[in-house]
Amino acid sequence: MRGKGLLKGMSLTLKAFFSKKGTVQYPEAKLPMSPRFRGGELELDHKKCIACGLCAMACPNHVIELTTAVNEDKKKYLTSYVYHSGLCLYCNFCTEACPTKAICWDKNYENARYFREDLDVDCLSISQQKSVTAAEESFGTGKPEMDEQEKTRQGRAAG
Amino acid sequence: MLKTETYTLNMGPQHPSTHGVLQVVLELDGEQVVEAIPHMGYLHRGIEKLAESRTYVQFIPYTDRLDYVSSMGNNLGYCQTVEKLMGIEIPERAEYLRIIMVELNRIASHLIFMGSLAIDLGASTGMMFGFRDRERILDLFDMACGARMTYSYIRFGGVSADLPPEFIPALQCFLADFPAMLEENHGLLTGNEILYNRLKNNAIISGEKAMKFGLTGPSLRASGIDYDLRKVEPYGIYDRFDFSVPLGQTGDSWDRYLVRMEEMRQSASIIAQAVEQLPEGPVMAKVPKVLKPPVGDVYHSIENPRGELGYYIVSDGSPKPYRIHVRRPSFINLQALNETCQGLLIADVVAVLATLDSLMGEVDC
Amino acid sequence: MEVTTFSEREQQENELLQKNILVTSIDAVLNWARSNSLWPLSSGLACCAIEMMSSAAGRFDLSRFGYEVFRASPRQADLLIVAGTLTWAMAGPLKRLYEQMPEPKYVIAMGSCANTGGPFADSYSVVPGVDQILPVDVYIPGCPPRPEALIHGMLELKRKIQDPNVARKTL
Amino acid sequence: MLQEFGNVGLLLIVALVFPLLALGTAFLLRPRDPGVEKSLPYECGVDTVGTTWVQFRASYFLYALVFVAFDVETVFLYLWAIKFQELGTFAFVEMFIFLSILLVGLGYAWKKGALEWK
Amino acid sequence: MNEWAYTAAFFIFAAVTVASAVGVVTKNDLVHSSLLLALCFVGVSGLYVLLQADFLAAVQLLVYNGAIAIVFVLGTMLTRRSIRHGTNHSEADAPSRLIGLISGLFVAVTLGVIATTPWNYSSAGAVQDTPAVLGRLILTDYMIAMEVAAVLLLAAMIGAIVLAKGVDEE
Amino acid sequence: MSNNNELLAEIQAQYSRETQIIGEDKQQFLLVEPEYLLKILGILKNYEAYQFDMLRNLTAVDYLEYMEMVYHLYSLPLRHSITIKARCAAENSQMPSVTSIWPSANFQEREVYDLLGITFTGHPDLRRILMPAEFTEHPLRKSFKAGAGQLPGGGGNHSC
Amino acid sequence: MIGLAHFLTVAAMVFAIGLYGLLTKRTVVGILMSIELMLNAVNINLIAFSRFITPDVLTGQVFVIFTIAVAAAEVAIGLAMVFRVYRDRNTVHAARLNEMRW
Amino acid sequence: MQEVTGLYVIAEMLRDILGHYLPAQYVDISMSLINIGVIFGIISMTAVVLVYGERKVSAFMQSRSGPNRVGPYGLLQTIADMFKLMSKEDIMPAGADKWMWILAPMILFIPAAAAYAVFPFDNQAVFADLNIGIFYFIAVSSQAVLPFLMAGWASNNKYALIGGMRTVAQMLSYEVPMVLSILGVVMMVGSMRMSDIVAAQQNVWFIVLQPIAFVVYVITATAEINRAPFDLVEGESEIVAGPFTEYTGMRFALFFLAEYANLFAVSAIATTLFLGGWHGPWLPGWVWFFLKVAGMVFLFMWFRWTFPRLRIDQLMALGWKVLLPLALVNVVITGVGMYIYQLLS
Ligand code: SF4
Ligand code: SF4
Ligand code: SF4
Repeated sequence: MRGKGLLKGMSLTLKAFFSKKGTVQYPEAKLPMSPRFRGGELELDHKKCIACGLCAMACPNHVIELTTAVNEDKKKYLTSYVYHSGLCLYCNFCTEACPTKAICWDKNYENARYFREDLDVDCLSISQQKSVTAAEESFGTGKPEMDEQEKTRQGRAAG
Repeated sequence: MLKTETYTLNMGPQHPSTHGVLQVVLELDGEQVVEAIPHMGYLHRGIEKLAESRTYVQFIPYTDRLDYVSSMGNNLGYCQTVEKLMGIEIPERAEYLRIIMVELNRIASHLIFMGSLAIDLGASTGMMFGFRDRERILDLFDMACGARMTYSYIRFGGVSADLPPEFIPALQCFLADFPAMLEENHGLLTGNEILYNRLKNNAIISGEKAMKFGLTGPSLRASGIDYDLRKVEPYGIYDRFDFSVPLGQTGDSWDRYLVRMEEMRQSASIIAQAVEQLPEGPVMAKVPKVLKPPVGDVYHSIENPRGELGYYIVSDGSPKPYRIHVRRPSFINLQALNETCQGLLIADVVAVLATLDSLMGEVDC
Repeated sequence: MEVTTFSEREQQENELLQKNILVTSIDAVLNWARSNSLWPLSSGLACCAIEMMSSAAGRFDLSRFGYEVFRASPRQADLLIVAGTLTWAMAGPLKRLYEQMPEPKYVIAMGSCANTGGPFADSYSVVPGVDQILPVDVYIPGCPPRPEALIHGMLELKRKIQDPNVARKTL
Repeated sequence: MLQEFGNVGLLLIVALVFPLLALGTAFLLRPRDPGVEKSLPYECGVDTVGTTWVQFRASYFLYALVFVAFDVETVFLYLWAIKFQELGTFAFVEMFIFLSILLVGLGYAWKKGALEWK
Repeated sequence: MNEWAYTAAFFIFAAVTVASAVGVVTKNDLVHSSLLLALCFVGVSGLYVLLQADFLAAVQLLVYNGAIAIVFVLGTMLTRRSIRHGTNHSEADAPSRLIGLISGLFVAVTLGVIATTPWNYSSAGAVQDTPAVLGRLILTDYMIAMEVAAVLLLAAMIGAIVLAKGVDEE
Repeated sequence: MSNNNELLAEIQAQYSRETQIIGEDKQQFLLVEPEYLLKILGILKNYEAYQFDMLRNLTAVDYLEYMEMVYHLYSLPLRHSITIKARCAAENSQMPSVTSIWPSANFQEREVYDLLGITFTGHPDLRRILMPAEFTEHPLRKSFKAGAGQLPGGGGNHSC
Repeated sequence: MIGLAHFLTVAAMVFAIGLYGLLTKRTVVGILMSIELMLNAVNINLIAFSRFITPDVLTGQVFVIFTIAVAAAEVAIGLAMVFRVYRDRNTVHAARLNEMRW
Repeated sequence: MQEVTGLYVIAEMLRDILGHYLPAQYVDISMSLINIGVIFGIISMTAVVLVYGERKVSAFMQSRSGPNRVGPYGLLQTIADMFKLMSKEDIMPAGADKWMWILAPMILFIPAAAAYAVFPFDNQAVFADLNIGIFYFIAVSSQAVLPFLMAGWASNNKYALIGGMRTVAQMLSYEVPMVLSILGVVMMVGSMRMSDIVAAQQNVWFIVLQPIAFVVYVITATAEINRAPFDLVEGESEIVAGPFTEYTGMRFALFFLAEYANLFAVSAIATTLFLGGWHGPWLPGWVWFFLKVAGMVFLFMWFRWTFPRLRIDQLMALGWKVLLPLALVNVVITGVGMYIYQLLS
């Protein structure tokens, strides 16, 4: 019969009307990111990094800019490590290439910025800052708490 | 009838129904199409040129961005081509994982097709249903490789990482739900008389014409020509699976729609078989860190959701490809647009565009 | 190319507004209205557009914020989401679309391509960042950004509309 | 009767004023920033080709012609409808003649293809 | 009060009617002319209401504005080429001035006649339920006329179709 | 593969004047002289034994000294494939168009013309397809070196 | 007090305007419009007379209904002719139609 | 109980109160001004409520949650949209036919609002209970075609023009079957007065006696107000936004407002003609009326969010070749049925 399909469709939409909605109420409720999630920002652990530059080499798009220097012990160390998030393909090649797993993805995808310059992230200073605060916290003499956002902002400004 | 002036109407580059930045210059007589000339290039990103300054591995993420709704297929085609060039054998498990991923991606891609067809014909709920179901697949991908659209999952010699343990149960859950989802979509769209009347006997592309336009993929098969690379030149391990290739009869828009809807079901069955047979083992072959394929050139193609995706790679022995050419099915399929649309109404152009299912990322490369 | 940045524009307006309390409170209402009713232009350029559509679809549902009214005509749109790779060929049309939108209008650059040219930054045909041709209000990194990231970007834009000061460089 | 139409008239006046008020408010609130490119007709971001006042095909017109005839006939039908019960058989038969004339017209238009969209 | 409103309404509608009628014949653009024609019909319909012919007022709106005016607008849009101005010229030469003069004279003479004729007004009140009365009239006294009108409309429709469409069978 | 090589050998034997086989064992192609290209391809399409009714892929490569056209053919009825190559000069490159044999070559030849600058004689509608019409260069040529993000050739402001 | 004379005056004016248009217009559509104006003037007269002279009979209104029917028929035919003529002028009879004050 | 809550009673009370303060001749006019105020209140409210409702309905049907951030449950969403539209810049496209372009949205609004005059919201609560009631509605609603055509023509935009032309074709074609489907009801009542029509449904709703007419009416009404599946006029994927393509801000909002006012109007007419108007047990009449209207509105929304769009030729074929004969058949059946009924009784 003609029109049966129309009624079928209407019954389906009506069913959907009354069924439970699958919407994630985003800003309040967040989906858990999968462990392999890549899409946030590169997080560098400067203590682990051996400044080998493999990450920058693996990157298809020159996203990672790092400069190194050699210290007294003839060991290379990072002098700057800038991650241009605006250029990144989020392909994961850099983290795969890193021999010491010094870089990984943070799980925060809320990275909207107001300025283009802010897209360049100075991972090194963020990392250093973090270890400083961590150290201070462990001594229990932490400065008034800086919220996470503020921290990253400072890191960016430094970049 | 009164001879009226024809006039030119631009559809695109920004137009809700051109699926991106395609510009179709319509020559219209009233609402009837006299000529529909596609103008491309609004998304020409020069990927083929960029390839020449990337290493072989570094090019993988770029293939993601060609046909961006079926990136797995693009990865697969490229990696298989390079593997063919270098003669790399890949582990069993990786082969299976590749099949699972590619077929999942085929379903996701066809869901987008369904959704965009629906919204082009004014049924936005169809699109929402399509996207809703697609999310399930994207979650699986997210789980496996951490990205929703640009996976770079398939690599030379295998896949980038083995599945996380929770993947297979989630996949099985999806496979169990999928028939019901598909049924719902069929109920909303396929049974709908309006949709049927819009598509049936509309924009007929006969088999002969389809060959003339160089169509491949579902659009070709809707015209009744049995050309599915998974069957005729089984790459990977497709010969181990039992599936049928849906064919259309008349080659009208309705057939193009149905063929894709049916392909989803077939893909689901392939995945189910693959999951069943999935062996244990490594997922990556031993591949040198710096890839230097031997001098030579190779062409290899796979069946992507939109048709035959081919890679032609010329190597000069250096770590960077000398030239990569991608045979993009969407691009070649677009040749059918003009002739098919002639004599139809504006509303049909939208339907033809949707059922040819060209994707601008791939067309313009 | 002359590009007045958002902040400059806003600054001038603000100075004018400070003179009159009534006007400011009207303005507050209007800003509230604008920020809660961002109708995007339905123009997608590439891959990111698919994620843009995903964010309008059931799971992430832009409509919760009232942002789902994708208008096909720039005349009724408030927000241009540049979702995808902007090529030089498309730059002209996109610029015109932006021009054709009525004031006040906003631009979100979604994804690496729109931010800086992204993967194709060194290609011969790609505009290295939308800010080369349009004033961008919010940049959303990602390739493509997750739908939540887009929503977050739009909420950031909302914040910026309601209080332009948040988008001033504090140096 | 006039009283009621007077009310309707008042309503119409308000209906005329309402959009004016709305537009007036909008006039006070809205920003202005005219530009040449801004006022170009929209055609998906590119230039319009040719004139926008194009000549259309006849199909639209034929429907309108058929419509005119039908529209007038409905006037008669309504007059008939309200008196139909009172006037009995005579009106009944009469109207069937009228309706059949209408149907002949429809049938002719149908056969001639005036109802085909081309 | 009511009297006053009635007078005001009359002058408004009369002004609308006459002014738009003038517009119809003086406008240069056919599309504008036909739109003004529609406005004129609205004015006339208002006059009908004042004359207590409510059903006719609605008919006027429905048929003239809803159909005839649209056919005019559509017709002008469909047939004329894209030149927007000068599609509805009147000849601005001596004869046309003469015609204008004659028309003016016509009005003057009519006015004189109207003013001097002793009208014998009926004092009966206007019919309240016009549709019912009209319905009875056309179904009894004017039955033949109605059927003839139906045939006429049929003929017009057929004629219109043949004229506008039949040509492609040649 | 071996099957393929036999086919190549067979064709080459038949048309030894017009064609030659190049490449290693595993990668053998039929190189056709440009002036005989249409003839050979026509034969490949129409002859009972070949029936290459499908032009899978068509592209070109810039080898600096010469340009090489590559045709990947496939036969639906016989399910076999073959690769044909043809070479022309790097400057003022010209090739006969195969659109008369496979109409589906239309866009692909336009693409090659656009990106590599090979002119196809006999092509019905040889216009740029991906790059704007005002563009003067051919990006996929090895000699093309564009500044990043800048479209040379005045392409920046084109509309339509 | 608005009386019959007022309505008749309006009708006369509209009629005169229609007459002027009829005689001066050069396009067929313009002429048709003028005719419509005149018909409307007549209708006003009919109803006005009916209202003021025989308010209880409504014969005038019945006539108006028929006038409207006739007007509709006339417009349909007239515009169809215009259409036809326009087509023909586009192809063959341009010169002759110019004479016809098209 | 019904006596106390009926709108008529409220109106009488108001009238009494006014009578204390005003001379007699002003009472009437101030009452009608109050009524007008109420009607415009309803129009603006319907726009606000219906837009919100539409967004919620669409969201729910697409398994989303819909607006829920702006104000409680997102109720202020439409208000925000309205303010925003008010404060948008106004752009007139170059080469537009200025006056036509400006007037089109305003003119469109008038018939939309004027139709509200004859809705019987409750027992004796009709703003103007004209004896040509339903015919007045038909006449007024037929005026909506011209503004669309004007907007399309004046915009100097091809999408708009195509949209305008489509409107004409569509609205004209569906007007005839709509009018004929209403005819069946008028035949049964023998009057066009709205209150008579409602009164005649005291015992049995006309949807029972006139099912064909109801179906035809619903379909044609959907087409008349340009809603999916008949939204070819604004078919976004084809012609962008049809006649509104070039309209910004408040002008666009007026189109929007008229659209939703019309949606309410056709639902109210359906309620009056087929669903027994304000008749209903327990609740006050006007509550029933609004409930039924809401039901009809939901039906129209339901259509919109389920069906794909028709193509123009199919649309015309459906109107002329299916609905029109169907409506005529309905008239004949009604006539014969009533005739037989009369003979029998
Ligand atoms: S994710 Fe890819 S593009 Fe981004 S920094 Fe790492 S390697 Fe480079
Ligand atoms: S690869 Fe790892 S260790 Fe080496 S420089 Fe990069 S981050 Fe540091
Ligand atoms: S940013 Fe990435 S995902 Fe987005 S358009 Fe560019 S390449 Fe595609």
